[in-house]
Amino acid sequence: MSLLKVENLTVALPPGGDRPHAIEDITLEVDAGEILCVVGESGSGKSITANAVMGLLPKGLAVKAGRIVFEGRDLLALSPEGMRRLRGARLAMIFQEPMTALNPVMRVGEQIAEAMRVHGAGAEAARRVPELLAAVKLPDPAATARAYPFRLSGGQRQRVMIAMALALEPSLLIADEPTTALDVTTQMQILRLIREIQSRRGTGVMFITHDFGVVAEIADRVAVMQHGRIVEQGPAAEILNRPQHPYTRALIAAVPQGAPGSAPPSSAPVILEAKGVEKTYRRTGGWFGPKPEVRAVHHADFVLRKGETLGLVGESGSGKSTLARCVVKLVEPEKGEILFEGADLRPLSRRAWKPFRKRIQMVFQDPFASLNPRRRVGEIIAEGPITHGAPRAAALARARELLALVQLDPGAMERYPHEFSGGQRQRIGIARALAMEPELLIADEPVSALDVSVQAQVLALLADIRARLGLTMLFITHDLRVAAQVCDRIAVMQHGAIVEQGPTAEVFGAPRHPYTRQLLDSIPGRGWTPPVIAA
Amino acid sequence: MEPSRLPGFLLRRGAKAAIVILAIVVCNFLLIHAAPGDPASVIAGQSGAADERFLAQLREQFGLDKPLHVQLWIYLKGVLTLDLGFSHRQQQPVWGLIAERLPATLLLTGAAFAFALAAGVTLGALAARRVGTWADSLITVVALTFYATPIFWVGLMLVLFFSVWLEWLPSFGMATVGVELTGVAAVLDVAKHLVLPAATLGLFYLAVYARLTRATMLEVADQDFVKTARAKGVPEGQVVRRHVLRNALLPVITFAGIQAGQLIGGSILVETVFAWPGIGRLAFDALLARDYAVLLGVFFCTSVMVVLFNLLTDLLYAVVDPRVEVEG
Amino acid sequence: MSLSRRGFMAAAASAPVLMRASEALAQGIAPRRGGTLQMMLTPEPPVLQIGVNQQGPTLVAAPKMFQGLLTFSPALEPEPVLAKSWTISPDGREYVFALQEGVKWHDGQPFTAEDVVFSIMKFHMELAPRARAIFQLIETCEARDPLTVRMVLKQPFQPFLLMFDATAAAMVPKHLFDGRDYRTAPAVQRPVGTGPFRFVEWQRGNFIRLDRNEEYWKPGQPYLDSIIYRIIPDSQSRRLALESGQVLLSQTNDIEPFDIPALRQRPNLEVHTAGWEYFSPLSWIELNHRVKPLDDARVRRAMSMAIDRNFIVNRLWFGVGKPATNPVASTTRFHDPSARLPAFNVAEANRILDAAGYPRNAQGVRFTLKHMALPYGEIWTRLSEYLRQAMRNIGINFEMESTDAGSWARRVGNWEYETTINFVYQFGDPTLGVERTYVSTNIQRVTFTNTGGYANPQVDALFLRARTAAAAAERQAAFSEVQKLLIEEVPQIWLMELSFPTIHDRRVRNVITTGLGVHKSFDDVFIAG
Amino acid sequence: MREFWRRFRRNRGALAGLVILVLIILLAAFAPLLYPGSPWEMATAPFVPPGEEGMLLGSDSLGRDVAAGIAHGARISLMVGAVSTIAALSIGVTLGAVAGYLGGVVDDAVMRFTEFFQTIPSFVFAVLLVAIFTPTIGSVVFAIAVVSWPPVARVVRAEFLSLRSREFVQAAEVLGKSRIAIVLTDILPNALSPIVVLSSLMVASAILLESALSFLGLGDPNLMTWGFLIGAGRSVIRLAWWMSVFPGLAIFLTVLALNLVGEGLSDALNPRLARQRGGAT
Repeated sequence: MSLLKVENLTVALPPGGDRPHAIEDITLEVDAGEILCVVGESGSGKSITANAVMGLLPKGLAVKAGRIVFEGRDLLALSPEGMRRLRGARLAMIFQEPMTALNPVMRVGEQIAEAMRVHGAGAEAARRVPELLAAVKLPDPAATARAYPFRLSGGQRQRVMIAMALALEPSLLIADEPTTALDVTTQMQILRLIREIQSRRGTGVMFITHDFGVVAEIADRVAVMQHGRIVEQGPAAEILNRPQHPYTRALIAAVPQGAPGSAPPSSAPVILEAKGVEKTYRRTGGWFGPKPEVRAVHHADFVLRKGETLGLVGESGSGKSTLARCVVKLVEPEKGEILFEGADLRPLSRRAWKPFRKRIQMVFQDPFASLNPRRRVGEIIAEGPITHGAPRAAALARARELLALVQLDPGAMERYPHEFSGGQRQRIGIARALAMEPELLIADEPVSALDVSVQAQVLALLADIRARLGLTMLFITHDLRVAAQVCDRIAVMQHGAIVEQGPTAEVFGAPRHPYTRQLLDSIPGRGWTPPVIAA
Repeated sequence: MEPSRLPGFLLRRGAKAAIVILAIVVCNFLLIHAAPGDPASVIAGQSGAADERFLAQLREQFGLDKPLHVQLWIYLKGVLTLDLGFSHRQQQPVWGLIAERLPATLLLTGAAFAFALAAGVTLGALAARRVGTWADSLITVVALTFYATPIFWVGLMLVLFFSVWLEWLPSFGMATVGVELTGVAAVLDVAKHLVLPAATLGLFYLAVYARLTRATMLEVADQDFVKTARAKGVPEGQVVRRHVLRNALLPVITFAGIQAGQLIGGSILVETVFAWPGIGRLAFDALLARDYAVLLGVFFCTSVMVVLFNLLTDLLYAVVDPRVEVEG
Repeated sequence: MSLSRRGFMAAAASAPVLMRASEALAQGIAPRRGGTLQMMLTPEPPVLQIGVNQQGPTLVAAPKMFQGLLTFSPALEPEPVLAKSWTISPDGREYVFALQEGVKWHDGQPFTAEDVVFSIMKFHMELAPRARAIFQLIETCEARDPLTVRMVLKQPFQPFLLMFDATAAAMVPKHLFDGRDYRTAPAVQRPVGTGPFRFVEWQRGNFIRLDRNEEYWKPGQPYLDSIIYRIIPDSQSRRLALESGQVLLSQTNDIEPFDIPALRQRPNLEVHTAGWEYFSPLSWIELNHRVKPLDDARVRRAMSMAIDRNFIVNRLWFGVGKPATNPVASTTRFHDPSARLPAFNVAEANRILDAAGYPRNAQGVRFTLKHMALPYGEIWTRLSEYLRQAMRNIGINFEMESTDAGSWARRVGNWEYETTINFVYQFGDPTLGVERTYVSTNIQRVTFTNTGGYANPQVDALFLRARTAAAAAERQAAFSEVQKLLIEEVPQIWLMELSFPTIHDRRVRNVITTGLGVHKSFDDVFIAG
Repeated sequence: MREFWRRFRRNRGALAGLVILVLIILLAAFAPLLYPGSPWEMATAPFVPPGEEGMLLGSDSLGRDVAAGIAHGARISLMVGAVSTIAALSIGVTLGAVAGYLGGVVDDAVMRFTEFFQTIPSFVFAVLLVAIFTPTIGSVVFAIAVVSWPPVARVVRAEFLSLRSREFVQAAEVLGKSRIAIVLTDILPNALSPIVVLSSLMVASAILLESALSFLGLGDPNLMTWGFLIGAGRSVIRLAWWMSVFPGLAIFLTVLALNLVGEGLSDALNPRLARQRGGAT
């Protein structure tokens, strides 16, 4: 008899939503000792399902029909008090954002003990905390227990959440995208930790994610969701290698893999060279207090040839973004040279920079923050050329052409950014950069904030533009799969320094630096090469 | 904040506070002396008859004939030794005058502040817990009403209602004089007199704190760690008390700290309506009689109180919120 | 009301000394000893030492502790206090005062003629400008023996005796002031006098407490155990205190005029307007003659005729006080009833202004004058608001300026005003209180002088004649003539003879018995059973 | 704009506030028609209770019509509120923008200056300023502006600080736009919504401050304001309660309306509300 059986579960959306039901006719099972991965893009209703099982649906959403049978009892029939007694004891949940998941003004140990105390563990609760923290492989459990959450890193906090969830040995653990916000290496450690605990205690796990790599890494069985429905369900191997439903097939096809196009000959002229660039952040301590320093970028010399795409790869805090911003003077490095076609850009004044502004442009990460919400799309694109003296009419006409280039309908000229999806906004960002007809384009994590399917389209657009205009590109990303697909050469960065750089095939095939190896190992589902899907 | 950092913090904040207070005193001194009229002409005018010699005599005696910067230097030297100069109108050292009437204002503002904070937070929390129900809208309307009503008008209406028509409470003064009360009876008598003025001053700030608490409670209730607490099976009551309220109080504390200083301004109005013998009223009378020394003395005290309140708030905040690294 | 034997005996014993007890006896009620008289004082005086401060509240409270040589009946006849008797030489230059025996200061020191000489020639000469102006006439002042003081004037000065009431020249202890700075002497904060009540305690902003002086030189007096002055800034609170009996007596500007009609109906209260004969305050619109067209007598006359003085007395002061008809108040000596201001007549006023060549413009305004309201309470603000409307009726636009007490005094003193309101005491004799406003010799840059800048040689001459004449009849002739002339010239627009109501519980007796009303020692005041 | 109006209308309180505000503005505008002549005219006998002798809201201690006083007073109170708010905004926004955008030493200096101002109790400072520069409408507006600009500076500085690091501002930098162009076209338009909300609350507190000053007798003597009416009525509250009650109500309604409109504006302009509607995740 399975641990959890969800039958025809339907949850209604408040009127005025884009569809009548958040989730419709959901039927799935989770057995003890098994990991069920529920995968789907944002808006597919996977989180709603998880929250429905835990009885934590937000006020506006109500269960319309279906049953949730857990250990033989229908949870929907339970009184709120009955459900509360189960939560944390028999079934537990961990969430996506570790940074805000813990109460900032309460010590970590206290929050874990609370989970036990509310279920009647009394004095014994405090005693078991260090033991639990050790079980999730946290260094120095006693110190961690006394610490406040803001002292811990994202990964450490997620471990605390796991310890808290598994304190009372629940039979079912629901994990709502627990590793999405973490770095690749930390993500791998957490996935292995969940896998190990699950197999040791035979806990059933319902794992929510949007990343097929993660599915390949840990899933026993998979359920694929789209627009609130389960479109396909079955053993992981079946779904990953022989996807039946067209939506699943499209998703798998969108997973970035394969090698980039032909790299330009190494004899092409050098466009951009960084030599000895250094940037240090000094935190404003008190008048007399200590002034801690963070050396964001130090040994990071690299060369970029015309027509080539160099990938700057590394985890958050590695300095890849700071280095890129040094090139366009959004960040002022203290030392070093940034040569663009021989001219050193670093010491130039704001006015001296103006001619170079036309020749170097940048695309940003967050589609919702990179466009000025108060201006029309047409003006956003035409603004650059107009600043550099282009007549308004010509600039606007050029903007209309660019919209077509980035596959958006010209009618978008008059509309405001908030009327577009994430993917469309990113295209507008690209059009804005191209309006200046730059020779060098800097893309700072252009697709990280997009869903997998949309990500694939934008990457295809970039590849097409690069080929057509012969653009040179500096591509910043933390996702090695994307880097592998897009970049001719890769530079791996750690703690502000480039530890290894070379042609993509060499760096992926025969990594020399231990950190590069660890990075490659941490790619979830590395063993699985997605099947080539006929278009 | 680790106790080891406390002395360093206090030293830095103390130095900063001293500079701010000194700046205020100098600025006030120059401002008041920029104003037309001086105490000599007031006293000459009010003493029924005066002549040239009498005026010159007064000016010389008050030291007003010396150049401005000399007067300022004398005054500053005085302030450092807490001698705030001599009130020519009351023929008394200023410090004595202020010290006599400061307790009354502290009692009034303290009672009003405590009442406003306690009732405000409770009502705010209640409204947040039952958001959308009639209780919530009632509390919101009441809070908005007192937030939008001039303090002195509230005072007048309370006097009209409780003192004139119902005759429950005295409408003026701090204690019934002439009747020698001791011990508890005296305290009760002052308490009876304190009710209306403290309520008048407090109601405005009650509205402010209630609205703020309700807003922060609703905001915190959306946060992830509240969902985590519920996922742990923590009963609703405990979720609100241990998780939501504690985090929601942080901005209220900061705001209360800053607002505390402004209570003095409000006390001028309340002390006028209720004939409460405090420094608010003293400042206003001194202003009309151009008694600079007293005016500067009151400003000195109020700015010291504001700086102290800010210091207290920062300390309290650092204790309540471990994330805050309190710098100088 | 049982007549306790002891109470009766005490009254009889004090018979030989001239006192008001007889009056109480006449009403068949023997004075009762004991009780605390709660009163009010508004605004709180800065200091209680007469001389150091001459303001209204001080002049009310201080006479309870300090005494003068004489006091004055409602008809302004001198009566003995610390001076038992006095003689004036035929040429009117030599005055000899015989002092009461056995009078002690509150600190036990004996009161002697030396104290009198010190008080007059040193203390008040230094501190009180008004006293100084008169005491400068004293050629010699000496203590012949501990109980006799002889003074010789440079020239005869008929109103000289009027300067010896407690409010004008209170006797102060020489041993506590001589050789010190009078203003910062400790005695200023803890007054020591010869009066019936001793200073006990003063809680600023709250109350002042005076207790009976056990060694008071009038045996058996004062009847009251103690006096408490309560400081209540809010006028409505003061009214409530009086109605509820928490306070038994209100005086000067404790109670606003609009509260008086209701208080008149209260059975337990009595309302008196008498007791201001000595001061006889007169209020007027102060005009700055240096400002065009105020130098034109016709304009001043028209302005005066446009004001309904009855409206002011009845609507603003609720009948407390009388319309002014003459620069010399009716209660001051040498007032000539036949000299009267022309009656209220707006049409006539407009006709005069038209004739004087001041046409109305499109908005009906002939000219604009700045008007500075008197910052002494709401009733004066209301008065200025009424005057603005009255002037509007004859085409004069009053532009209001509001100031605080300090600026008002400075600006009037420095002639930086166009019109404002003023009220000044007359101290019983036109030479003392009226002359200083109109003689060109007294144009000074200080308040309460001829700040208006009015100069008329005839007026100067008449006032001089009245000042130096020895015989009263001769002074009356000069004063009558000057009054008629001033009414013709209207240098200031006189509005009202003020009198401040004294309201007290019926049981309180002997409150208003002299020309100084509540500014007396209260040694014969008692609270009937 | 249609979207803004739809969101504003959903907040019932804001709608009620707007209606009251419009009524009061109309009252102020048509005062000379409703009550011709000056409110200072002595229409009838003093202390006439409301409803009698044609006095809708009674007469005051000089027989002046209280209703006329309120109507003419509305004009002055609203004008003082508006002008002082505009003055405070211009000081506050400029300083806030400079501090927020330039940061560094300038930011510190401006913030020290603002902090210094907030240490002095604002009402006491206003009383001092008006008394020093003699109570005229000019000095009252100046005093109110001087004490109410610091909060604006703080809000604008915080807004500029957060917007300056936003990606679309960095994109503008990369495009080579001048500093002024970036501030005017990119940052200021997005910083407007909190400023608009704050300004409606500031007009409300300015009116309260003006009435408090007039109550203490520091109002302009030539102008009939609500604060003046309450001040005049204070001492005769037992005889004529209506002299204080009705002007007090007028102030209360105006300030309440401004607060409700302020809340409506903040809901309509504030994207946070959109997020709260919460689509399905």
